Amino acid sequence: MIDQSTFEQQSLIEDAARRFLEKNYSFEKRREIIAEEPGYSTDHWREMAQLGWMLLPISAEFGGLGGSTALVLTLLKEFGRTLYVSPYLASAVTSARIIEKMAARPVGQQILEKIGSGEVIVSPAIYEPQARYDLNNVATTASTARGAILLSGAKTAVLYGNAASHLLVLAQNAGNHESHREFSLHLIPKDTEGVQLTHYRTHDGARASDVKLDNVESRDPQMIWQGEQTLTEISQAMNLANAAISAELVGAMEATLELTLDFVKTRTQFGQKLSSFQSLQHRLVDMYMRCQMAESLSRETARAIDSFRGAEQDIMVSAAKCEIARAALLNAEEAIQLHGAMGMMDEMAVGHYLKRVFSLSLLFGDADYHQARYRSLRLKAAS
Amino acid sequence: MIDQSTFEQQSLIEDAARRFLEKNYSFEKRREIIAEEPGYSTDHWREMAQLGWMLLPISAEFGGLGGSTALVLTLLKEFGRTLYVSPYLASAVTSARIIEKMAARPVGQQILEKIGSGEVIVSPAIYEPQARYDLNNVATTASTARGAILLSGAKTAVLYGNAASHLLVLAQNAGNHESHREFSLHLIPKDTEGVQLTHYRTHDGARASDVKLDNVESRDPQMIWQGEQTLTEISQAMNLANAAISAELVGAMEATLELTLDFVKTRTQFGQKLSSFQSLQHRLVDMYMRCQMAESLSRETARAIDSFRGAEQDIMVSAAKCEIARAALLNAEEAIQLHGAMGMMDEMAVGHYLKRVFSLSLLFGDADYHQARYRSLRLKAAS
Amino acid sequence: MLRAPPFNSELEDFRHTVREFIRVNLPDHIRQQVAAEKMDLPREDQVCWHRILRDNGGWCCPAWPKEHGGPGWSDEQQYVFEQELALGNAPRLMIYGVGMLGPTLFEYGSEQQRERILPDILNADTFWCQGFSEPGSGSDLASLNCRMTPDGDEYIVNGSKIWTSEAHLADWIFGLFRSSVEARKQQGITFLLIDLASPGVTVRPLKIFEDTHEVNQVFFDQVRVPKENVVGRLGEGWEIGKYLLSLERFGTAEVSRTKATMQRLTELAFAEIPGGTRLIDHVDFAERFCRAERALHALEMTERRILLGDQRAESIGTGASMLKIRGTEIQSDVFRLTAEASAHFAHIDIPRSQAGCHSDSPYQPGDAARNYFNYRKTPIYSGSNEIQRNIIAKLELDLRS
Amino acid sequence: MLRAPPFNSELEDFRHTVREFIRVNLPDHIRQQVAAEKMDLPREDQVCWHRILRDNGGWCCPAWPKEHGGPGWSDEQQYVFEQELALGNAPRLMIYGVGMLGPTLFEYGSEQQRERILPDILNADTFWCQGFSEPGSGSDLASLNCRMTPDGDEYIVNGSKIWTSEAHLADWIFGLFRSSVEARKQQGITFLLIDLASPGVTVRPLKIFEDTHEVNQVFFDQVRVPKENVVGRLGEGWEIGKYLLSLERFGTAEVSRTKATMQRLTELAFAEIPGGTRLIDHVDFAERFCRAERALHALEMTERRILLGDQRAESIGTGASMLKIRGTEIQSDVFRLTAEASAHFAHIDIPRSQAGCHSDSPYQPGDAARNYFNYRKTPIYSGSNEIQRNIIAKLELDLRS
Repeated sequence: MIDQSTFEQQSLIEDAARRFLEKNYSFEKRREIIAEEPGYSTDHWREMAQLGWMLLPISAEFGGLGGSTALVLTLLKEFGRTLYVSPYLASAVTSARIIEKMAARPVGQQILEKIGSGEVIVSPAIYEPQARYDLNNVATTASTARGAILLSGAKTAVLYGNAASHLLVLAQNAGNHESHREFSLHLIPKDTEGVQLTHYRTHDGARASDVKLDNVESRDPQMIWQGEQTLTEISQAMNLANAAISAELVGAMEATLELTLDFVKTRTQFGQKLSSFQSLQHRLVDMYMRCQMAESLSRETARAIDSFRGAEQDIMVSAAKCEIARAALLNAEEAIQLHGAMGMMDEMAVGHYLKRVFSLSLLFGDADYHQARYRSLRLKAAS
Repeated sequence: MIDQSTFEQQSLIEDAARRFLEKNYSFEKRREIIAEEPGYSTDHWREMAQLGWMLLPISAEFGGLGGSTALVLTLLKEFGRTLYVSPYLASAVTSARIIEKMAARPVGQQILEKIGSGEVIVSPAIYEPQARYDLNNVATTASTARGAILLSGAKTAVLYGNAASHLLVLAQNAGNHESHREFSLHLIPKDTEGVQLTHYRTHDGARASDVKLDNVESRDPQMIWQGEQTLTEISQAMNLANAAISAELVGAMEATLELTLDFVKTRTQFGQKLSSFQSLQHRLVDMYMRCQMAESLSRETARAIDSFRGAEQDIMVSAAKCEIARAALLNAEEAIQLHGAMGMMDEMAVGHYLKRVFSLSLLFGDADYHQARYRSLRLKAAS
Repeated sequence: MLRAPPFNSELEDFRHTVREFIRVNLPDHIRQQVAAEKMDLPREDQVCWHRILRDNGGWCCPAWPKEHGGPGWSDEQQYVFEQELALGNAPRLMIYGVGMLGPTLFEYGSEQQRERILPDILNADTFWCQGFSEPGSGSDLASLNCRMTPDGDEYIVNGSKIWTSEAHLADWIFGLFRSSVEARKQQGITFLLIDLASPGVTVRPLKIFEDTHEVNQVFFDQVRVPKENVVGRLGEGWEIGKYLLSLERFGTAEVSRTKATMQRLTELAFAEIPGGTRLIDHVDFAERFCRAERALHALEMTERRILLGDQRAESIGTGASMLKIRGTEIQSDVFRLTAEASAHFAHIDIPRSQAGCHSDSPYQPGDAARNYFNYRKTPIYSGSNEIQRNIIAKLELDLRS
Repeated sequence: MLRAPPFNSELEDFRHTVREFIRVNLPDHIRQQVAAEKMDLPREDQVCWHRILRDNGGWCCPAWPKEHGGPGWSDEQQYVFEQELALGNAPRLMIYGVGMLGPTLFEYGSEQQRERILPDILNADTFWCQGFSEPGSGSDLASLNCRMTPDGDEYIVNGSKIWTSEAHLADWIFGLFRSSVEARKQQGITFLLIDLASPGVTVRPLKIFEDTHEVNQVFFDQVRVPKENVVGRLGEGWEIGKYLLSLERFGTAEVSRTKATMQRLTELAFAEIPGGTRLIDHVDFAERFCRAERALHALEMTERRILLGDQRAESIGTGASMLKIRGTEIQSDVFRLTAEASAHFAHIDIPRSQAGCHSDSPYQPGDAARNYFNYRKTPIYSGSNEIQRNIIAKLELDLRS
């Protein structure tokens, strides 16, 4: 089923990531890092770049390592296990893949190199406040004036906008008809005039920003793509992002189960170890089985992304995201409940897993969104 | 909340029904009755008529007892507890209420009297095979020819069609436009030419029939209603029917819980009573709580039917039916699982509760149907 | 919409009076905090609202008889009153002094204790908190270990209490302490009142993973307490504690509070989104919304049956446990739904005023998710839902282990 | 649609060969019974299909080595073969003789036993059934009580076995019997083979609440069994039984059978209904359908990881328990869904041929509900799902009681 070299590569990445995180990212260390700006460790960032991790998702054609999706997900799963937060998902995974999909032009290739070296951080500015998770709902307009393209509109949930050097802005051409809409994608340096960001901390200790664009100039090489395929290509790139999130969720589920097992095996109530109560045992078994099923679906997303395009990829990614997001949330809630009052304490990791899992479950489409997307794709498939 | 006289009346009905069923309807006796045609006891039927139970749902204006809906549901709940099957729901509850809603004409009043005395059994022939639970989907046509109205079409799930003397047939006027459809309701003696019935046993031991109508004459007094309000009035009558079903389901849930509690308290495994296993205890508690919540919703349907018309009645009935149907099915499944292999034995009542609960849950709209109906009504209500 | 049945016209008039009173008299800055589901109101806001109610015929203590300054209401009136508080976004009543210690003193206190303590509760001059749980004995109260040793006219108390809500705001603590180690575990427990200003008392805040300050650990180091501060008899604490927990568990169903939360979610769900789609028009959300609505209605009607029921009502004892379980389960579901409803806005860990381009959106940044996290506590506290299931299994279903 | 990944081309060629063979050689009247989810096939139909497979290189015994007449397939080939049987609506393999006793004899049997017994299984000349459970010891096998007492060259067996599938069709029974009462409960158990034609054996059918005849109680009254019929050592039965149950539990996940059921439901869901609405266009049904599809895919991929996994695969021991639990839970869900899908038709307790006006409908009267009821058994049998959860808790999660 899985060839030996893939398996070995995965083990290597897994070991390397685990060593790195054990050394650098204890629960205490994490608290320190997220308490301060910019909400991630720039030291780690440099070290990760040196380890080549940012090159991993980028294909060899663009100077990357061209790692299989399974390898990328292996890394993300380890991040999930330790609640690791950084601009990695935004820049090295999501933006890099979007640009790769559209990098017919030199500007794309140049920026990919810099993303791969960790030199720049590019954050996708795709979603808009009125749109929920609908990629088709783009109110940001691109209009031509004075020989330049001017972008105006609002974007939300721009991950680590505080740390980004560039934004990847999706816009709709002004004056489009409903029947024929054209979209374009722009690489905008953050300090361009008319770009206004509001940064905030997110509940999981990461950072994000809201963006307002007020007649922001996108001069020729900055528009890295325009055409009918824009939304399709972005949607495929978001499949990788959602697969990555699902892998992080699976990692978080594993870790949540482990720490809950440790807790119930040491905690005593009514003169017995909590672990000896049968009703709690059965709930832990259900948590365990949800982990296993989630792991299976997560592995399938890797295969779908590397083997398919279009509907067959979309449906597998949405299947995994909606099932895993629900399972991860349920497991985190159960974990807190099994901890009892201790589960509400800030010093215990379990509550922070709930927060992280909640954030990840919403990112780039929540369970409801992917459930509806799955259903709609399913209806279109032949019976 | 509940006035004293209502409470006392309910107690009287409950006691009377319980005595009647204990005497006449042991599990063994039930098996004998449903094994033979006509699939219910005609002796019971006469006795029930003498007790006045068939007059209970009919309003005083039409010679009935005009019992409150709460009283009717009290009786049905007792039926549910013992898996009692008979044409009562079809004739005395559903058909009587439909006719009452439309009984501007003498024929309606005459037949109501006979339903109330138990002399005739009228079964509603409303649903059609292609329609699922959609009351609006009526392919049976009424066309005028040779001075009579001719009915043609097919009906399904006609309860106790084998025992019925009359069918209450819903038809759509031939040649209706989509924009303006007219419906009519006909009281057809079963032996009318062109009426063809196929009887069958249902999984819960009751009987039902499929009906084919081939140019069946409905002469003047037989058409008991025609007009725009037909579907609305039938829908209101079906609310009572669904409330009755919900009450039966609650009765079945109570009985299922009781027999499961009895079982786990006597059965030993691994040297311990089953009832001592904590994980089973907690599942039984969940069954108990579902019973309680179902009881509360069921009582609310009685209030809704007596106090409201239209959407406010519809939404409460659909809320109760979908929640109670799901809960009853889940409880019955859990009950079998807690019985272990014994739960699969024909001699144990628990499996028969599953069958009855399943049938009732589908009758006049399953949980999905009522869930969708609730949602659609909810969307129309002001926020 | 599913609507609960009206009461008789007298009670509905009463409801109207209460509703109007809240509308007119509840200060806006307090209403807003409650509408944001804030549980840790500052003491001054709690006192302010308490005294407004007190001055209106003792409404601050709805279950108290007239002789002690309460309004002397019927069960139905109290029920309607608490509903209207919740639906009107008024703060919870002061649970520890008003809801728990008061009734305990009516039942078990001495005349002298009642005279000394009740007026200060009525006037909100004294703030109380409750000391039951201890480190290592969460839901297993019988194993508690915080010791009171007689010494002349006093007891000397040593040990600590944990998960003590509002101890940082309180003047006094009531609680269960171990007065004897020889007796059966449940028998050596005594109900005692301790002045938190006594030398040797330390209150240390416990940080919960939402940043609110709600609970504390209270340490007792050679704290001297006069013997007159024992309520009931020595060793009667277990019985008093059970009585008291039964009072607390009704509050914990939080039915009306959840109705208020659901009402806010309803407004959000039906709000027009300029350029977007109403939340309620997403069928997957709509179905989960409808499901919560139905579950909440079933719960509310069950609560009425139990609290105000006819003569057929189920035993009130385990009814409290059922309301606690289902109430907190549904409450958690509604908070999760509300958090998910906010989509991107849910992530944001800052108040709306500081948010970026969202000023015209009906969604609340921040609070929805914060409340979802914070309300994970209700299925745990006040006797975890697992303990409540054990209680129902044993007392209602007669299942023995 | 979610599709499982293909194997390498060699295996996919093999799959194609199997599929073609089944399509061409499976008799229609057998295919139809299986497609209706009938589990209690008549013996003659089972024998018929078994011999067709036997004559094709011993396919009837896919896990058997070539020396004993099997095809000598790899794990992957066996997996693909069983999948294709299910998807092609072919009967289940003969679980007791082929799937259980065969492997037991390879592992524990004597040379003489193998020579005497295996050929008759291969040729379907002898039908076997399994005697584990007893009245009063359902999932608690260690407490079994059916006694074998030595008497010269024989044992005398007394007692009874219950829930014995296919005993009414079988010639022989293998099972666990108590050979000693002094030893630890698990140690006094022996694996024994008994000819059902022996004097003193009575097979009584047990009627389950669906009218199929599948299980029996088998009574032993002074039944004499030659000592050579002991498999393994005396008192080694517990170990053999555990080995045997581990074989059985893989089959019980029924993943491919459920896929076949789901495939039939899919056809129903997408079928055009003249004058009506396709089932799949009802969003509430569609969502439940999609959910089942996703759960089944997760299960299938988990099964592959466990049965055919890479070196990282989880321990196969508790994997079997997990597959049993989730497999039967999902199977039950799919059968419930299929029954509900049929709406009015679900009620009807007669075959389609006798139904009234439904001849042009894609819905099946009768069977859907009957299967839903009948398949409530899978979460119970072969070690109830509660027992399986205990196993995972203990062995996988190291939770002790």
